[in-house]
Amino acid sequence: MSDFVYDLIGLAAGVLFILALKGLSHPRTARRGNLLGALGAGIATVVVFFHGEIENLGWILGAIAVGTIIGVPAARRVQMTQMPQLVALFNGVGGGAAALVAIVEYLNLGDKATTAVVIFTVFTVVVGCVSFSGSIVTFLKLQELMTTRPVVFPGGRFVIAATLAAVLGSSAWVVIELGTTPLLVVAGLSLAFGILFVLPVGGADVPIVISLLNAFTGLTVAASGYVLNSTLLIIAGTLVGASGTILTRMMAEAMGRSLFGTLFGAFTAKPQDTSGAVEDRPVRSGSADDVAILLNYARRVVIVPGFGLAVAQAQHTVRELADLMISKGIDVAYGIHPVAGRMPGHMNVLLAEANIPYDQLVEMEEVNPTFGQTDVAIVIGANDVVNPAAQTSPGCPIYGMPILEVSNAANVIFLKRSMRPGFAGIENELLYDPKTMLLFGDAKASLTKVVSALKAL
Amino acid sequence: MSDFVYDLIGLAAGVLFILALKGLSHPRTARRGNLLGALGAGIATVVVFFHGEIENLGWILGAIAVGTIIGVPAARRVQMTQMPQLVALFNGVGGGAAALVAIVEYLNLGDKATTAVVIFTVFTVVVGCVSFSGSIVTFLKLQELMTTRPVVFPGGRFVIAATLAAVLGSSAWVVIELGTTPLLVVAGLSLAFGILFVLPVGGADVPIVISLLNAFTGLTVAASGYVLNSTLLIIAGTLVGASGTILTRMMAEAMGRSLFGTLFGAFTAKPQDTSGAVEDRPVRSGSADDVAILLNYARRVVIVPGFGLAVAQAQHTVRELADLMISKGIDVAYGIHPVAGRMPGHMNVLLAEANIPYDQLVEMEEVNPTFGQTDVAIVIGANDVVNPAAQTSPGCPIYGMPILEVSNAANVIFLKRSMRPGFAGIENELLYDPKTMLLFGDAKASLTKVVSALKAL
Amino acid sequence: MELTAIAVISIFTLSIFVGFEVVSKVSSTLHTPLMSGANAIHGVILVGAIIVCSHASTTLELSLSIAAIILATINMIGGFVVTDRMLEMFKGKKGAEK
Amino acid sequence: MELTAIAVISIFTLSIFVGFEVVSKVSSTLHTPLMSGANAIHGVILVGAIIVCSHASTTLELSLSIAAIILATINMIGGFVVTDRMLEMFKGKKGAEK
Amino acid sequence: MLVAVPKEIRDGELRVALVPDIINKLTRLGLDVAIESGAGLGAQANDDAYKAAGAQIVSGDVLKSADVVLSVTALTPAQIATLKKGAITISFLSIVNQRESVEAAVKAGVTAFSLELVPRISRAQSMDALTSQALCAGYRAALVGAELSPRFFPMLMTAAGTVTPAQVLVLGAGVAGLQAIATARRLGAVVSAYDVRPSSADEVKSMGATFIELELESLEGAGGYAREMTEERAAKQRELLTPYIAKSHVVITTAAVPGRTAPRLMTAAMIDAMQEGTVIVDLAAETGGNAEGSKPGEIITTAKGVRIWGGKDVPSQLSFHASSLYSRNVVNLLTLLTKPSVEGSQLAFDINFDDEIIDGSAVTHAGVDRKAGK
Amino acid sequence: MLVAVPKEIRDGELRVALVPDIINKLTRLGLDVAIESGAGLGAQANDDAYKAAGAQIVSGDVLKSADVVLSVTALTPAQIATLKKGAITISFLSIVNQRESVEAAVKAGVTAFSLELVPRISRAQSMDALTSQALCAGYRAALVGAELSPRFFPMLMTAAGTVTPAQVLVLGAGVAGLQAIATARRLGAVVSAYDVRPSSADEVKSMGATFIELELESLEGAGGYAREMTEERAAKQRELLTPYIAKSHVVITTAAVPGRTAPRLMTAAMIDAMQEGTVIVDLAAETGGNAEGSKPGEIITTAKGVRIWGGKDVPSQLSFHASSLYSRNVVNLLTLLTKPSVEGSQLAFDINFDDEIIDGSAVTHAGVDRKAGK
Ligand SMILES: NC(=O)c1ccc[n+]([C@@H]2O[C@H](COP(=O)([O-])OP(=O)(O)OC[C@H]3O[C@@H](n4cnc5c(N)ncnc54)[C@H](OP(=O)(O)O)[C@@H]3O)[C@@H](O)[C@H]2O)c1
Ligand SMILES: NC(=O)c1ccc[n+]([C@@H]2O[C@H](COP(=O)([O-])OP(=O)(O)OC[C@H]3O[C@@H](n4cnc5c(N)ncnc54)[C@H](OP(=O)(O)O)[C@@H]3O)[C@@H](O)[C@H]2O)c1
Ligand SMILES: NC(=O)c1ccc[n+]([C@@H]2O[C@H](COP(=O)([O-])OP(=O)(O)OC[C@H]3O[C@@H](n4cnc5c(N)ncnc54)[C@H](O)[C@@H]3O)[C@@H](O)[C@H]2O)c1
Ligand SMILES: NC(=O)c1ccc[n+]([C@@H]2O[C@H](COP(=O)([O-])OP(=O)(O)OC[C@H]3O[C@@H](n4cnc5c(N)ncnc54)[C@H](O)[C@@H]3O)[C@@H](O)[C@H]2O)c1
Repeated sequence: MSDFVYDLIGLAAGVLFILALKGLSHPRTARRGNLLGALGAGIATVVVFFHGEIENLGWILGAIAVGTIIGVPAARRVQMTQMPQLVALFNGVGGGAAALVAIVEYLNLGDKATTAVVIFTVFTVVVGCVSFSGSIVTFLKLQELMTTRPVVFPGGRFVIAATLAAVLGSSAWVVIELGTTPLLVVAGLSLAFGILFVLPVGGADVPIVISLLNAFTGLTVAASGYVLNSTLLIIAGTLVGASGTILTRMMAEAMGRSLFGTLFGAFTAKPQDTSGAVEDRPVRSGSADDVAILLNYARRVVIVPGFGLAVAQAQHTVRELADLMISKGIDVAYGIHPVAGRMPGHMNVLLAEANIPYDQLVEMEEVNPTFGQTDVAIVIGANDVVNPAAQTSPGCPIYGMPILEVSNAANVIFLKRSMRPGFAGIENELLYDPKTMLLFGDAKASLTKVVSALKAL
Repeated sequence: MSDFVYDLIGLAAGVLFILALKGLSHPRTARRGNLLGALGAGIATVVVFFHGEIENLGWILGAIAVGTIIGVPAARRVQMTQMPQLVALFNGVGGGAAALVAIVEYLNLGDKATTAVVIFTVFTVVVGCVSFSGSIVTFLKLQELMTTRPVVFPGGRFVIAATLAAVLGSSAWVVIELGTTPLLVVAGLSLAFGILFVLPVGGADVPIVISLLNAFTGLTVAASGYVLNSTLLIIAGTLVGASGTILTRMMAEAMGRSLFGTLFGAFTAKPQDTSGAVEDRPVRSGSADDVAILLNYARRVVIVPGFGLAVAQAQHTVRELADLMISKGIDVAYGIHPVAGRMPGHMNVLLAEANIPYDQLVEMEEVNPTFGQTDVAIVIGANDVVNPAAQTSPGCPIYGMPILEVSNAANVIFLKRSMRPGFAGIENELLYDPKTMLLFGDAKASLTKVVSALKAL
Repeated sequence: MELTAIAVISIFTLSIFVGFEVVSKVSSTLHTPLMSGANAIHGVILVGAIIVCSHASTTLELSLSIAAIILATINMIGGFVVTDRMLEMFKGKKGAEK
Repeated sequence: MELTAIAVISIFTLSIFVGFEVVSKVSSTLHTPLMSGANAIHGVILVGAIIVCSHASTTLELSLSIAAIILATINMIGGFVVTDRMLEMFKGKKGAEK
Repeated sequence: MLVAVPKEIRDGELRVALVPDIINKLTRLGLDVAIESGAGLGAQANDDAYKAAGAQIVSGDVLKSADVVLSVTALTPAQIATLKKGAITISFLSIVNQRESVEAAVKAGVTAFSLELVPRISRAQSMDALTSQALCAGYRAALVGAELSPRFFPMLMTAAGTVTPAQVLVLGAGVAGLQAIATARRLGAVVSAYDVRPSSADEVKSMGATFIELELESLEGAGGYAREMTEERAAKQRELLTPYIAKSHVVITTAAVPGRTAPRLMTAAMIDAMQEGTVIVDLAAETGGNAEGSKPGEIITTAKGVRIWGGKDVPSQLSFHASSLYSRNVVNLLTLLTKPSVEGSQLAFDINFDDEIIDGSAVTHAGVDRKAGK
Repeated sequence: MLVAVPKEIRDGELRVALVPDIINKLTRLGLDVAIESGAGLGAQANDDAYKAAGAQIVSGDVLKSADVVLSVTALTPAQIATLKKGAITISFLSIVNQRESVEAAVKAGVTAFSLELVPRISRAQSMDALTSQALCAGYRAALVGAELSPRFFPMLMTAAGTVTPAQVLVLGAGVAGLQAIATARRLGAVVSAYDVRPSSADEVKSMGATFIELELESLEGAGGYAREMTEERAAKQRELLTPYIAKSHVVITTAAVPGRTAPRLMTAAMIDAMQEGTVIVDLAAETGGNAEGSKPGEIITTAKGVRIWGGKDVPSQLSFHASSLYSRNVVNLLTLLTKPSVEGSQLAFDINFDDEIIDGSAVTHAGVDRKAGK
């Protein structure tokens, strides 16, 4: 195969990667996007065997087989909740691979060693190693094999700064001296730096760091591409680097975290104040986008309005949301609790004002048996009327009151402003349930956002 | 200046062009985008003088001065309504310039003439010439220096097909024979083809053709870039080619025209059925996006509801629109005509249902004097109550009835389903007014689209 | 230094993607200004015209390339100016928040 | 053929734009799958690993590059598989019209 | 020129033909206004308010010296006899049922305008008192229905069970019917409606109610009014409506055909088939009644426990706003009769029969019954 | 076990303590139901309907053999005297104003439950008849206001001028007040409201009305009820409310403090300062009246033309739904008194005073006045 054809096929794989990322940005095309990416990677891998001399073929195929045997079952068997740490691990080994490739290439370099090539090689080694060790630490954190809280030790920030300086210094040494030993020193120091970099990062920030390390790994691949003169690797690596950077920023924004704080947490070396500080128990809070996606892919949604809907005067907005869902073919009902609100029939008055057809309003007794077939119950400014304490906590003020059993739905979304309780003044366990997602904010504002997000899907 | 630095600056100019297009896609950044583009073009032009030997400097600077003297005043003085034809003209001269550059380069080619280079050169000449002559014809059409209707003559399609064949044949001849004469033949035939291509295109399709020719010119520039070994030209040309293609498709969609029909109109050579066929007089119909932009940049908007709003039961949607505008700082009022609808107080009942605050409803006598300070009057499913015939046509059934004088507003938007008249059954001249824009469709559906579009801005 | 074929193709391909992506969602009111702006951008053919002119040896070449420069200049400068005028309506905008 | 510096830079720059643009608007539910997909893509370092392995002369080089291949394969194949699993929730979607 | 407003003498009439806050429109035209003392009491307008607005208060007869007399109900023949020759009267005046008044006006040489005859053209809408008073009546009808019903109109889901919404049926969806629909819907009832005019389906839907489609030909006459129907069609219509009536909790009827007795939409048998506690609000009771057995001004309870409320002077029950709207209608018509006064000149009336509105609404003029034989 | 429902004997009481369609809930529990003939007539439930629902119809005395007696108003001492010892009565029963009945129940060894005393806890909401009846009263109050007002409630812009919306003021925003707000707003009025409880501001706003903020301390007592206020504070409150009252077209008052006479919110002077044609709807008329001069069951017109409607038996005016809601409250309470019946065993009552609701609402038991001294 001529160089040109080979490069052309590489470019085609690059295009597939572009299409993959494009596809992955949209729920409807995400799966196809991923498959396109896999196709690109497959083509790129196969074609390399038909280009130029391939020695050690057996070793190569064997190694690929080993990698497959390790990677596929891990990916297949992992539980939903453990996926993030697996992604971290995969990212780490990718970084490690890039570093190894660079080291081997370096050993092999000989007279091709222009300064630029050496710089790129060292860059790959440094970043690849940081990504490797950093990812391993995030993996350990997420898997709870070590503490999830930020690990901070006295003088930590000086140690980190010193390590970074050592990494840079030894890198310069490699560029100037061109020796194997210096390179191994660089690798070791980088590994250490990766660990130190991630240790002070606390719980909620970990995914952001994974995303960042992912972008880093992308850049190492691009750098390898330069060294190996491969357009494909340049394009693929840069793509991942760029999109990963944007993604990291978006993730930080979506979680309401400061990217700067996350990154330089290591240097400021003070424990981040995590959301855990506000509430003792963790709750799962989501964005309007998350809510919209859940709704978009639901077949049946039950809306549970309460006093908060009335306070926010969000009746028109809730109708808008319901209409939108209905137009998407989703089965929508309102589950009306007899004492929702502060007046008998409060919800009726409210919803009638928005001209919501009477036949969409379903009484408690009728709606309760249907929660089992409901994908999403969206509780808007209600609290007591869905509080399981009414069934489980004898002695509490609402004990014995029948409730809307939203916890039987596959997902529960709460729209409220805070963790404050409702009229009866008692905590609602359902807020802490793993299948509950909270969208904080005034019900009207939140609903408006959800409507926009749902329209955009 | 080294080649590398020169190329790097060229790349920077290319990046500025990317940013320019990006900026131009959004109202808020459009102006800045255009300025970035101008900056990029400026840098690219200046830097060329510092790279390599420049002969004929006087001629070059003189020619630039002449071009500036012609171009700037033309662009400055043109009236708003004539801008499209000016764009067509500018595009045409750009295509012409590319063709001339290619011809000169061809004359100069000597031994550099690889087949690839020759092919690209001929491509540039062909497409540049087509773009030039085609653009001139569209200019003439738009300026009404010739008929705006499709020009079709018997056997026309065979003439066009024959010309195209001749262009292709003579191009092959150039590639094989490498002579100046064949190239001039190609140029001549291409000019003829450009004319023939555009002649059968009718009124509404002309802007689409301009956009297409614009994309073509972009591609010639990219081809010149290859011939001249200029990354900048490749990037800039390809960008314009790609974005121009997308834009052409979007324009065709927005106007509800078939791109295919427009392009191959020349070959099918049957007169396109233009919108003029449906109504004798032209009306300006817009899209929800257009309406949204008008609203977004308005300071004061008056909503005029009528019977159609009630029929569409769009009261909640209109409130949504008003709330959105208010949240954007726009001053919004509802102008209520005493006999709008079919029952006294019909609009009140309707708007109260959507909980529209009473103080936003303004009586006719009060709102009429304010239309002079109103940027947009949006008439939703009303007709008779804004029909100027009530003041101007003695003898018509509504003569003498006071009306809402929306024609005093800077822009009037009508949301209705068709050109059909209202209760009184008489035509409304205002629909044909140049400052009126029509958004056809059920009022509720249209309003929903406008709300989405306005949110997206 | 000459660009290799694969480099040209890569740049071309990537530019197509960039071109597609950056304008993928434009409201129809901006169609004309965007077209006009893009039109002005391809006026950089002026750079090519200058290059060929600076190497023009015969009178024919010189006159053709001078014509090319004039046309390209009109395209470029006129294009940016007219685009700017079209965009005047977006000037007085109040900071539409969000 | 070697790529020239300007070609590399151009490709790099354009790729950055493409990378930025394609993911510029992603809903937060897709953040993790997108990250995971991108992560799998950088598994193409496998190609690099294969190349260096095929030229490996010393045992050290060979063993390092074999390790690189294994790691890269895990990254690539595992990455795509896990991404696909994450996206299962979008499988049963009814054609959300529009 | 003197505009006089006598006290309404019909029993139960609480409206007044001119409310204080519109008097300035007349005085600005150069007219003098005289109000009979106490004329506005039924409509929350006492003499002081009139005085403050620039009218003079007259105890006793205001008619003698009047050039224009404004009233709600037609003047009696006795009142007309006291008028100056050439005087103008503006009021409701039925050329069918109030023949004596018409004849008295002919005899007295009075120009009598009837607001009932104002043509239904766009320009005349501001003078259309039938419409403005029907608006009041329609609103009242829905309120009366809600008031008399032993049920809630809205749906309410409460701890003591769910209250299902009332089913309200409106027959005749003209001005009054549409307003009744609007009001019942506002209260939360489920409303459906029927009318014979073809355009009314859209109008009913535009109020958010359900239109009942019967497979019957539609009947539209001149000016947007209905035509009278044959007895055969009437019977068919009743038959088809019976199931809808039977399941309703409140039925509001407003059907009318100008100049005729009201169509009989519900027979006693249909009413007997209704549920106990159902309420019928018959706005047409005064012109014969849409429901069999309705009596104006009375609530009849049938043996089966259905209550039939017969409307009488319904707009009077909203005396304040009914008077206010009526006054504006009257003043607008009066303004049409005046020549735009040239600077300094004395105001004059100009009864120009080329004007469609004047031609249509003038019943008598200069001793001629202009509508004779219509 | 026999559950008996006597005919209500208080004048004007149209409700019935048990409607036909809930009887199956009792029979399913294993109870027999006896209805005095004609007991349901005021609420659209005739004997046939009861029979069809599985009750037996008794002409004359049903009390003698009854184990449980359900009624709306408290039984008279004479009625109680005829009861079996150990019988249960469930009804409204004021331990302040109906001492004779309480004493008779003590004497007769009857267990008397008062629905007025059901505690306001979440679990008891389905038995809370005060709430369900207040709901009916609040709805009626707004309708009465609309009916009596000579004005439109909604705003209407018409060819005959613009009708401005009515200003409605609601004083006391409890259950009845909130429902009155909702109903008046539905009709299109501009509604504002005031209450002494601090949480009511949010509640009023949640109905879309304006809450009037007065610079006064708030008064919240137990169970969400208001506390009584000092005369000084009452005077201050009246003074601050005066301007709001003066500009209102309809004032609806619902203020109450449990077990006390209703607070006086408006004095005669304040009422005289109101506009002519204004309507006051006083739901508290039976317990002394929020407005000075209101008389239960009467419409008083003041010299200044203000009409004061004094509520009497207001829920009775919505007899169908009021009875239906009341029945459910009563049945829910009764169900609470029964032991879940084990398969085959005879149903038994289980009056367990450990239950907060039973303890709170049982007035007498086994010859003891459990609320003596409260
Ligand atoms: N229906 C009746 O007749 C009646 C009468 C009196 C009492 N009650 C009692 O009232 C309760 C009714 O239950 P419910 O579930 O309707 O209400 P709830 O339990 O009082 O809960 C309302 C929730 O809405 C949230 N909220 C308030 N304003 C909001 C806003 N603007 N946007 C978003 N969320 C807002 C509050 O949380 P945040 O503060 O965190 O936002 C609160 O947790 C029951 O306990 C019932 O017994 C009922
Ligand atoms: N207020 C009263 O008391 C009363 C009573 C009787 C008659 N009128 C008369 O009614 C007229 C009222 O004027 P108006 O301006 O309100 O109404 P109009 O003149 O009848 O115009 C209504 C317009 O709405 C459009 N339309 C209908 N359905 C629509 C839908 N679903 N979506 C969008 N547009 C829709 C129609 O155009 P398309 O068909 O093209 O969509 C029509 O041109 C006056 O002539 C008045 O005299 C009034
Ligand atoms: N253009 C204008 O200026 C103007 C002004 C006011 C009203 N109008 C139109 O005139 C129409 C009628 O007005 P109105 O309310 O004064 O009419 P109306 O009082 O004479 O009659 C009331 C309604 O009863 C209906 N009706 C008659 N016979 C019936 C039957 N057998 N069964 C069922 N319905 C029957 C009529 O169609 C009418 O809608 C209005 O709906 C309106 O559209 C026009
Ligand atoms: N949790 C429950 O189960 C439950 C059930 C029903 C009602 N409630 C609560 O109890 C509250 C009161 O209920 P209610 O309507 O039966 O009360 P009520 O009938 O005793 O009183 C009516 C209203 O008058 C108000 N009021 C008293 N004195 C006043 C004064 N001087 N000025 C103005 N207002 C005055 C009270 O605050 C109350 O809101 C309700 O608002 C509700 O929130 C709770």
